Amino acid sequence: MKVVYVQPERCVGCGQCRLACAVAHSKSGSLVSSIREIPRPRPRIGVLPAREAIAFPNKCRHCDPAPCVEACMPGALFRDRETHAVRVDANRCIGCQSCAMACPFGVLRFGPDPNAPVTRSVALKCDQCSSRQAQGRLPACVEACKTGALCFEDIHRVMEKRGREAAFRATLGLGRGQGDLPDSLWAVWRRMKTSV
Amino acid sequence: KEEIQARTITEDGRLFLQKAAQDGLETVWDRYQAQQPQCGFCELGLSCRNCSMGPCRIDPFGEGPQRGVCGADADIIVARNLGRMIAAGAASHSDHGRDLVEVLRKVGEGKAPGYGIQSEEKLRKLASELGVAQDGKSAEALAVAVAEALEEEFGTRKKALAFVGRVPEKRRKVWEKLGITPRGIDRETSEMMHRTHMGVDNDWKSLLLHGLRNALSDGWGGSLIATEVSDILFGVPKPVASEVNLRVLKEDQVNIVVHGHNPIVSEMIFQAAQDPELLQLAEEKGAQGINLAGLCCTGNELLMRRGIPIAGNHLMTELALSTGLVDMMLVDYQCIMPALGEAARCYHTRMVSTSDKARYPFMEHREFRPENARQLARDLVQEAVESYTRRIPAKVLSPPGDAVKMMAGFSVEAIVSALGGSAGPLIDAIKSGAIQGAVGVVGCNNPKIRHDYGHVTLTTRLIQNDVLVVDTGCAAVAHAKAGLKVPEAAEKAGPGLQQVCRALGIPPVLHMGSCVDNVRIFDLAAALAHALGTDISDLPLAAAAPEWYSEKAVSIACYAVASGVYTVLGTPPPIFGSPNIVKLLTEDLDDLLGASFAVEPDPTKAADLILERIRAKRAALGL
Amino acid sequence: KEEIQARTITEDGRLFLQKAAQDGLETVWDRYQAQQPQCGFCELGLSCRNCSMGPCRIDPFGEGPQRGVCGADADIIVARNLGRMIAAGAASHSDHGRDLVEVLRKVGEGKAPGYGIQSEEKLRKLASELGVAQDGKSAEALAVAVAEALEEEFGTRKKALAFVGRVPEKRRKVWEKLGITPRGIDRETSEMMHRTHMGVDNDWKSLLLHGLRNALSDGWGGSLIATEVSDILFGVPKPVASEVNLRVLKEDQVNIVVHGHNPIVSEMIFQAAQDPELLQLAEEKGAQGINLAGLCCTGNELLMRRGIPIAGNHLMTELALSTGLVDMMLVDYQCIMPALGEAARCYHTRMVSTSDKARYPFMEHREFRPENARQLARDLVQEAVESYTRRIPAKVLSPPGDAVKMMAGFSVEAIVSALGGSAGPLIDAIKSGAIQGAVGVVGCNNPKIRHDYGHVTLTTRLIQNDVLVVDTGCAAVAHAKAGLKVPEAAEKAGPGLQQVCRALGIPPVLHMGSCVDNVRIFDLAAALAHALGTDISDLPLAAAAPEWYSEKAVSIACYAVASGVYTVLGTPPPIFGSPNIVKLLTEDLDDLLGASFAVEPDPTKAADLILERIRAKRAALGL
Ligand code: SF4
Ligand code: SF4
Ligand code: FES
Ligand code: FES
Ligand SMILES: [Fe+2]
Ligand SMILES: [Fe+2]
Repeated sequence: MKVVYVQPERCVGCGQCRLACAVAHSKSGSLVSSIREIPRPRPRIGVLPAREAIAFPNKCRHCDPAPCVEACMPGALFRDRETHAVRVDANRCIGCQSCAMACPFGVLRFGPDPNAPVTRSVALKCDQCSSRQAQGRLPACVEACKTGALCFEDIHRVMEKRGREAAFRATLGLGRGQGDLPDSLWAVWRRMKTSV
Repeated sequence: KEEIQARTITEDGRLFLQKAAQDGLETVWDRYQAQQPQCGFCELGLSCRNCSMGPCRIDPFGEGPQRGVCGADADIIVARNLGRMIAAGAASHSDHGRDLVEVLRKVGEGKAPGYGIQSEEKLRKLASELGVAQDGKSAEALAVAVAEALEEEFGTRKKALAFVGRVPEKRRKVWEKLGITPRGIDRETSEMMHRTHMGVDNDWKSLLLHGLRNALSDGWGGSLIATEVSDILFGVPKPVASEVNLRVLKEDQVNIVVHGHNPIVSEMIFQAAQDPELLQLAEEKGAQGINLAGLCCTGNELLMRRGIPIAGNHLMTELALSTGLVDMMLVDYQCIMPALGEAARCYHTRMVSTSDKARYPFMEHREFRPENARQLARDLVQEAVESYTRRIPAKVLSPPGDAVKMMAGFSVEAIVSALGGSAGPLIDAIKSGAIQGAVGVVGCNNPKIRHDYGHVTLTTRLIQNDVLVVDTGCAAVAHAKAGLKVPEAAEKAGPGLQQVCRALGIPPVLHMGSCVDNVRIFDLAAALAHALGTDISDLPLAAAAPEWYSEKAVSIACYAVASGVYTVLGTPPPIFGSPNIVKLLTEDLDDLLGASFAVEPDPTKAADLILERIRAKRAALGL
Repeated sequence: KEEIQARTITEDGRLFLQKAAQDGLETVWDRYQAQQPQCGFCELGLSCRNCSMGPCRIDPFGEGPQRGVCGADADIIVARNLGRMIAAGAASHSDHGRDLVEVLRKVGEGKAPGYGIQSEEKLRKLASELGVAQDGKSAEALAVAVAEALEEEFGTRKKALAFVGRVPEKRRKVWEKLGITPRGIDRETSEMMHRTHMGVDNDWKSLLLHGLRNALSDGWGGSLIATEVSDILFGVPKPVASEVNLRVLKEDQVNIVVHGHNPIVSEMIFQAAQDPELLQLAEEKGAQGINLAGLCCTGNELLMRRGIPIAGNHLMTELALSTGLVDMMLVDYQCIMPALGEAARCYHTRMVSTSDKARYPFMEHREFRPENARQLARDLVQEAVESYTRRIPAKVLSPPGDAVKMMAGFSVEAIVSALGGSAGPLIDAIKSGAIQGAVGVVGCNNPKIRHDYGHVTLTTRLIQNDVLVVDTGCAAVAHAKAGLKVPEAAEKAGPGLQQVCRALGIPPVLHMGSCVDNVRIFDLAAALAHALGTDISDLPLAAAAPEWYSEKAVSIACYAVASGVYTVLGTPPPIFGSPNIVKLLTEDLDDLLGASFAVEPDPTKAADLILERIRAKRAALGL
C-alpha cells in the first residue's frame, strides 16, 4: 500500500504543496480559476514551523485504526477500500467536530467543500487525492514537492531506503578517524537560521 | 510520439525532437516537464524576495498570510514584481541600443574597421530630428554628433525623450496627464528598481503607471535607437526573398549559425563568410560553400537586410544543434538558453560567445569589439571551416525536403515604397474595408504553448478576416515556416486583403524585423494616426504575443498598450494573484489610455477578441 | 512576555510591543511569524522568475530538477538573483542622489525657495574635483555647473566615474584588471538588469563581477553624490549632542516624526517647525512647543546636521505610532513599511507621503517639489499642530524615564578637525596599537535577528578590544540607544581606545550619518590609504551589517568588499543554494580584491572574525 511519506528534514517550507492541494480540491482544477471560486478551496495539508528551522508538512496520516473514524458517530468518516485513505462522506457529516477532537495530528478543518453534494460546512481532510489516484496520478502535494519531502511510496520501500541511509550515516565517520558529519553548506545554512 | 505531436506543430521540430531523444539530448520541453507543477505563488505573482526580512508569499486562498513581513499585500507584491519584469525588459533593449550607439560613434571616429555608414540618408534624417547641426559635416563627423545626442537620451537631464516628438499630439497629452512621459532611458529603469525597493512606492497604481513610463522609455527610446542606428550602420531593409526552417542547414556546406539579437557581430560574420580566401579554404576542405543561417533575432536582422536564411525560432535552438550539421554557432545576447553549450557537446559544434556582457557554460569566449570585429570574424569563420571537417557522421541527420520560401525586409520605408511612395493607399484600403485593420503578431515561443501553434492559428484567422498582419521576432519565423510569408499566401487571406496583396505583390503577413524592430510598427501606427489627424488608439489596430516568454516581451506589451494599441497575451503574466491589477490592466486602462490588455491562451479566441476590437474601432471611426 | 523579550533588547521596544498587542496593532514581528516557514527555495536563492517559461526552482537536495526550463543551474540562478538585489540597492541610492542634484540645480537657478547653499566651500571643492571652471562664478552659477557635471555621472558617456579619482591608485588597478571600474551610475544598473535577462550572462562569475561594478557605481557614484550634495545644501555635519529612543516624543508638545531617507523634505520641515507663528499657534492649542523627531535615515540626516532627536530605528517605526503621541508622521522613501498607514489608523496620527515616487496605503499624499517645498512644509506643520488637539487620551502611553543622550555629526571633516586638523594622530594611534583598527558597523534591523542585539553585542565587543567603531543608519541608532555614543562610553572601551577617546572628548562609536553616508567611511579609508601610500585592503579595517534587511545593504556590502574592506553579514543572503558562489564570496574574493565576505549571525563570533582579520592586517603591515 502506498502512503504519502513525509521527510521533514527535506522540507524547505515553500508551501507549494498547499497550493497544489487546494487546486486539486477546487471545482475548476486550475490555479488561476480556483483562487476566485466561492467557496474558496482549502488545502488539507499544513506546512508548519517546527524546531531547528525545519518546516513540518502536517497532514492526515490515515491512521489504522483511525481515532477520527472511531469518534465519528454519524459514520461520515470511512476508509476508502481502493486507496485505504480515510475519507469524508459529506452527506453524512453533521459538523460535530468529534473527529477533530480525536485527531492527534490536528489536521481536520471545517467548511464548505466545493466538490461535495452539500453546501453546508463539513469536515475537510486529506483524501490522499483518491480521484487523482484513480487517474493514475500522484497525490497533488507529492507532485508539487520538488525536494522529496513528500513522497508517495510503499511504506516498506521507504523504510528500506531510510534504513540504508541511516546505515550509511552511522558509518560515515568510521575509518576516517572522526565521528562528525561533514559540515556541509546545507548544515551551515540551517545553523544560520537557528542560532540567533 | 503523441507527446512530440503535442509539443510543436512544425514538421522539422517533430523530426528533431525524435532525434534529440535518440541522442539523449535534453530539451527545453523536458526541463519544462521536470519543473511541473511550477510554484503557484510565483506564477500568480504573489511571492516577494525584495528584501531579506522575506521571502514572503501571500496565500491566494485567503487562509494563510495576506501580507508580507513589511506589510505589502497582494496588490503591492504583484505590482512590484511586474514592475521589475518591465525594468529588465526595457533595460535589455536599451543596453542593446547603447551598444549600437557606441559603434556609431566609433565609426565616426574611424575606429571600427569593417563597419560603415550604409544609410547616410537615415543618419541625416535622424540628425535633423535630434536638432544636430549638419552644416556641411561629413557623414563621419555627423555620426559622432548624432551618437552624442543619442547618448543624451540615456541620461538624466531631459524632460522628455527626443523621439516622443514622433508620437501624435493627442497621445502625448495622455502621457502628460498620467505623468508617464519617458524622460531618460536608463533613468526610468533605475527609478523602477528604486520604487520597488522595500518601503518606497507602495501604491500599486502608481507602480504600474511608472511601469508604463519605463516601457515607453524602451519603445520610444532604447529599442527605437537600436533600430534606427542599425539601419544607419547596416542599411534600411528592403523586400528580400529567403528561406526558413532547419532545412536551410546544408549537408555539403560549412554551416555557421548566428543566434542572439545584436547585428554588430552577425554583420561582420556575414562579411567574412563572403571572403574569397575563406570560400577557397572551404572548398579545399571539401565543402560546397559557407552557409550562414540565423536563429531568433540576430537571424531576423540578417534576414531583413541580407536575405540570410533562418533556421528556426526560440524553441528550435537546441534542435538546430541536434541536426549535427552546425559547424559553429555564434551567440551574442538575449534568449540564448544556457543549456546550449552543454547540448552542443553531443555534437562537433563549436560554440562561441562574443559579447563582453554575456558568457555561457561550455562556450568559448571570443570577445567582439568595434576595433577587432572584422579580424575576429574572419578568424572565426576560418575556424568554422576547420570545424566542418570534424562532423560526426553518425550524429548527422539531414532534414529531408526543401526549406520553406519566404519574403522579409518590410521596413516602414519599404512598405511605403511598396505602396507607391505614400501611406495613402493603405489608408484607403482600410477606409474601404478591403483591409479591416492591422495587427502586430509578435513575441517568442514558450513551452507552455504548443510550439508555433499560437502564432500560426491566430495569424491565419486574422488574415482570413481581411486583417493585415505585421510581425517580428520569433512570431515572424513561425509564420514564415507556416508558409504565410510569400506573395502566394494571399490566397489564404480574405477577399479584400487578398486583392490588396495581389495588387502590390506582397504577402499578407509582413516581416518587419527583430524584437527591437517592433518600433517600426509603432512608427507606422504613429504615421497613420498623424495622417488621419487622430490618436493611435482610434485606429483599427491591435497587437498579440501568443507565445511570449521573456521580460522584454512584457516591456513591449506595456509600451504597446501605453501607445494606444490593444494587446492580447497568450501566456498568462504573473498578475492573477491580484484581482485589482487584473481589472486595471484588462479593463480600466481602456479609459485611461484607449487601450488595454487581454490574456487569452487559445489563439482562436484571441483572434475573435481582436476582430471584435477592430470592428469597434472601425465603427467609432464611422467606417 | 518571553516572546517579547526575545524580540528586542530595548526597553522602549518591549514596553511598546506590549502596548501594541493591547491596541490590537499587528507588528512586523507578527507578520514575520505568520510567514514562517519562509520559502526555502527563495531563501537559498534557488528560485527564478526571470521569464515566463518559469517560474523554476532547483532542488537543493539534488533529486528534483537541477536546472530551470532555460537550462540555468543553481549557480546561474543564485548569481542572477543576487545581481538583481544589487541593482535594486544601487538604483535606490542613486535615484536619491539624483533628486538632490535636481535641487542643487534648482537652487542655482533660483527656483527652490527655502533651499540654499550652506557649504560653499564644499561646492567649490567638488567643482574643482569635477574640473568645473570656477572663474569668478557666483555660488549659484557654480551650483548649476556642478549639477550638470554630476548629471553626467548618471549617464553613459564616461569611461569611469569622476569619483573613482578618490580611490587609491592600487585599488583602481585592481578594478581595471577585473574590468569592474564603474562607468555610469544608471548604466551599470541597466546593464545588470540586461545581463540577468534570460539568455544573456550565464556565467555566474562574470555576473557577480558586474554586480561588484554595479555596487561600485553606488558607492563611488550615487551614494557619494547624495552625501556630497546634501552637505552642500544643508551643511557639513559637525559634532552635535542629542537624544534617542521613544522618550524623545513629548506628551506636552506637538510631535512631528520624519521617516525615510532624503533630507530634502525633512530639512524644510525642520525650518517650518521653528517658525514663530507656528510656535505661537502650537501654544494657543495648549502645546509647549513643536517637537521634531526622526526615524531611520532621514532622522539621521537631521540628527547629524541639526541635532534633532531620533525616536528609533527600522523595527521601531510601528512602535513609535503605538505611543499615540505622534501627531503627524511625514515619510519620503525607502524602508517605510507599507503597514504604517494602516497602523496609524489605530491612533490620531496623520500620515503624509511627500515624494512623487512613493505612495503608501492609508496615507495622504502631499507632494514636495523644490518650488513648493517651503510653503508646503509650513502648511503641514500647521496641520500637525491641529492634529495635536485630536490625540486620543486612552490610546496615549508616555514612555517613563528619560531619553538616552548621544553625540552625532562625525563627518570626515569633523573627525579630522577633532583630531586637530589632520588624520595624523589617528594613524599614529593605529600604529602604536592604542587603536587596533576601525570597523564600520552599519545596516538595518531585521526580525530574523533579535532587535538591536546584533549591533550592540558586536560593537561592544569591538570597542572592548580597542577597535574604533564608526556607524551609520539603523545600526547607529541602536548603538545610541545602548548608550555607546557619549564621550563617557569611553569607559566601555579597551584601555587604548579609552585613552584616545578621553584625550579627544569623543565617544568610542562615531556616528557618521545615514546609509548613503557610508561613503564617508570609505572616503576616510581612502584618505588613510593615501596617507600610508597603500591600498585600502591593507589597512586594519572591516565592516559589518549584523542585522541588515534591505537590497541597499547588499549593494553597500558589495561596494565595501570591492573597495577592499572585509565585510561580515549577520543575516544570511540568499546565496546558500550555490556552494560555488558561497566559496567565491567568502574565500576566493580575497585573492582578487584583498577582501571578502563572511556570514555570521552570532555577533560574538562575528566580532571574533573581525578581530582576527584586523590582527592579520596589522601583522602584514608589520604593526
Ligand atoms: S519587501 Fe516585504 S513582502 Fe517583499 S520580501 Fe521584504 S518583507 Fe517580504
Ligand atoms: S530564466 Fe530560466 S530559470 Fe528563470 S524562470 Fe526562466 S526558464 Fe526558469
Ligand atoms: S484521522 Fe488520521 S490523523 Fe486524524
Ligand atoms: S519558489 Fe519560493 S515562493 Fe515560489
Ligand atoms: Fe528577440
Ligand atoms: Fe537607511
